[in-house]
Amino acid sequence: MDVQVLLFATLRERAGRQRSIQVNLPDGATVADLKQAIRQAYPALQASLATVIVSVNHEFAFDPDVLPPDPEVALFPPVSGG
Amino acid sequence: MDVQVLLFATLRERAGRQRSIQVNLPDGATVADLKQAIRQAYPALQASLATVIVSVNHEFAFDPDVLPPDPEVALFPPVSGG
Amino acid sequence: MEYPTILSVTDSELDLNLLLAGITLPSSGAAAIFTGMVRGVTARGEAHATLYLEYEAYVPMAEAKMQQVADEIRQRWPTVEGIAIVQRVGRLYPCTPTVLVACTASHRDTGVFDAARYGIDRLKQIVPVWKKEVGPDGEEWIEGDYLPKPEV
Amino acid sequence: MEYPTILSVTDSELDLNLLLAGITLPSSGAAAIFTGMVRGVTARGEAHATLYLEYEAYVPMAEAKMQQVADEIRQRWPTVEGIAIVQRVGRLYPCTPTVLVACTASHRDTGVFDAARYGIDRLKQIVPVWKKEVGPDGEEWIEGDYLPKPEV
Repeated sequence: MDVQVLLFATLRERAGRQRSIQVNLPDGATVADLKQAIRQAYPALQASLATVIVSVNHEFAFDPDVLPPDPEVALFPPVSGG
Repeated sequence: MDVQVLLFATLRERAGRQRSIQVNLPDGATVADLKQAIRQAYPALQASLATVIVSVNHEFAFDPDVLPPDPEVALFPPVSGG
Repeated sequence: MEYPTILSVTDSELDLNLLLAGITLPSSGAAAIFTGMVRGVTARGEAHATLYLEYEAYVPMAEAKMQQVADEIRQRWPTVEGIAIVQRVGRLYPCTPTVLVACTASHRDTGVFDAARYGIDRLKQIVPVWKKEVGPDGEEWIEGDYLPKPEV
Repeated sequence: MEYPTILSVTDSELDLNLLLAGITLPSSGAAAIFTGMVRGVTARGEAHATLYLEYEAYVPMAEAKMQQVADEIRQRWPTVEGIAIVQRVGRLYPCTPTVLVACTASHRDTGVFDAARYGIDRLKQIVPVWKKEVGPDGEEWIEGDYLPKPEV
């Protein structure tokens, strides 16, 4: 499946200010697989991936989590609002 | 000296809604003397005097305190603002 | 650097936006604001309804005691920058803000919440303001339970 | 009785008067309100000046996480009546309020201060909002230090 990944803050800037990127993943792929695919396709994001936060359908997601069908995925650094 | 005593809240209502009363005190009179004079001149205030708060020149004052010349004196119940 | 201190007894509506702006310095990053409102219904103690409260103050002493509260806050929390202490008086209906105590500081972990909490607690002890509660069955003066003691 | 909950990411000015009115019920007698403001000068850490902050949010997730913060507050402090959590975004200059967390309750001794404090702490952990600081010497993204962990 093609997964669109929203980028925020430093992640977006490091990806050349793109608001989102797209990666292709097999059905049943996990968050770890997603990160691995991004690492290969977007070397500019590699350094960010160590502390990146992943959300799936507006919930925090973690390496072992399997992506559901048609997920809304986002990548961002630790939040700093307020 | 004649001392004008400002009254607030229940004290004013018990004194027939007068905003102030006047008592005559010898020079060197204390807050205790003031209360005693009020007790005699205004029997309606007698019940209130047990827990009344006395202020002199905008500071809390206590029985042994001697009244300064030309004091601004007030009598009121425990505060309940907010 | 002079830190702003707003102290007031007023019969006008409390404007939180204006008061916050008045105690915000370029170095202020956090504000803790307490407001009290008139309750129309009270469950605690003897449950009852309130039509309105009638507030009165001994204004010059209230302002002096607000200054004392502000001084005590600054002594206990030297990190506090701006302080606002405002008491509204007159006839006030349910849901109306009646009192505000607000403190600003550079960061929120500087005691600014405790400072505002201390401020409203002290205001209710020493600032000469009283309220009469008017309900469907009549009116009653509310009395506090704090009696000041001589300083030792 | 439905308790009011106001959650919002907005590019408009925060109106504290309106927000307080929106979370005040006839049973509410106390409000604890936290606001954060843009600091123009910061002394803590490496002292520096700030021209403005540029805030961005992942809006739908921010709203979902604000709801989570409100739910956590209600679970921990069942006495809390109204809750407002508002984050302003866009370019914000020194002294401007950027965020508000407010809780109302019948009385001030019900944990309402702790509830507001908890709310702002949690917002800064889990609500996806970021800020870039622009100063005289350039710009820098601020990064938080909280990493969410899987629920056990």
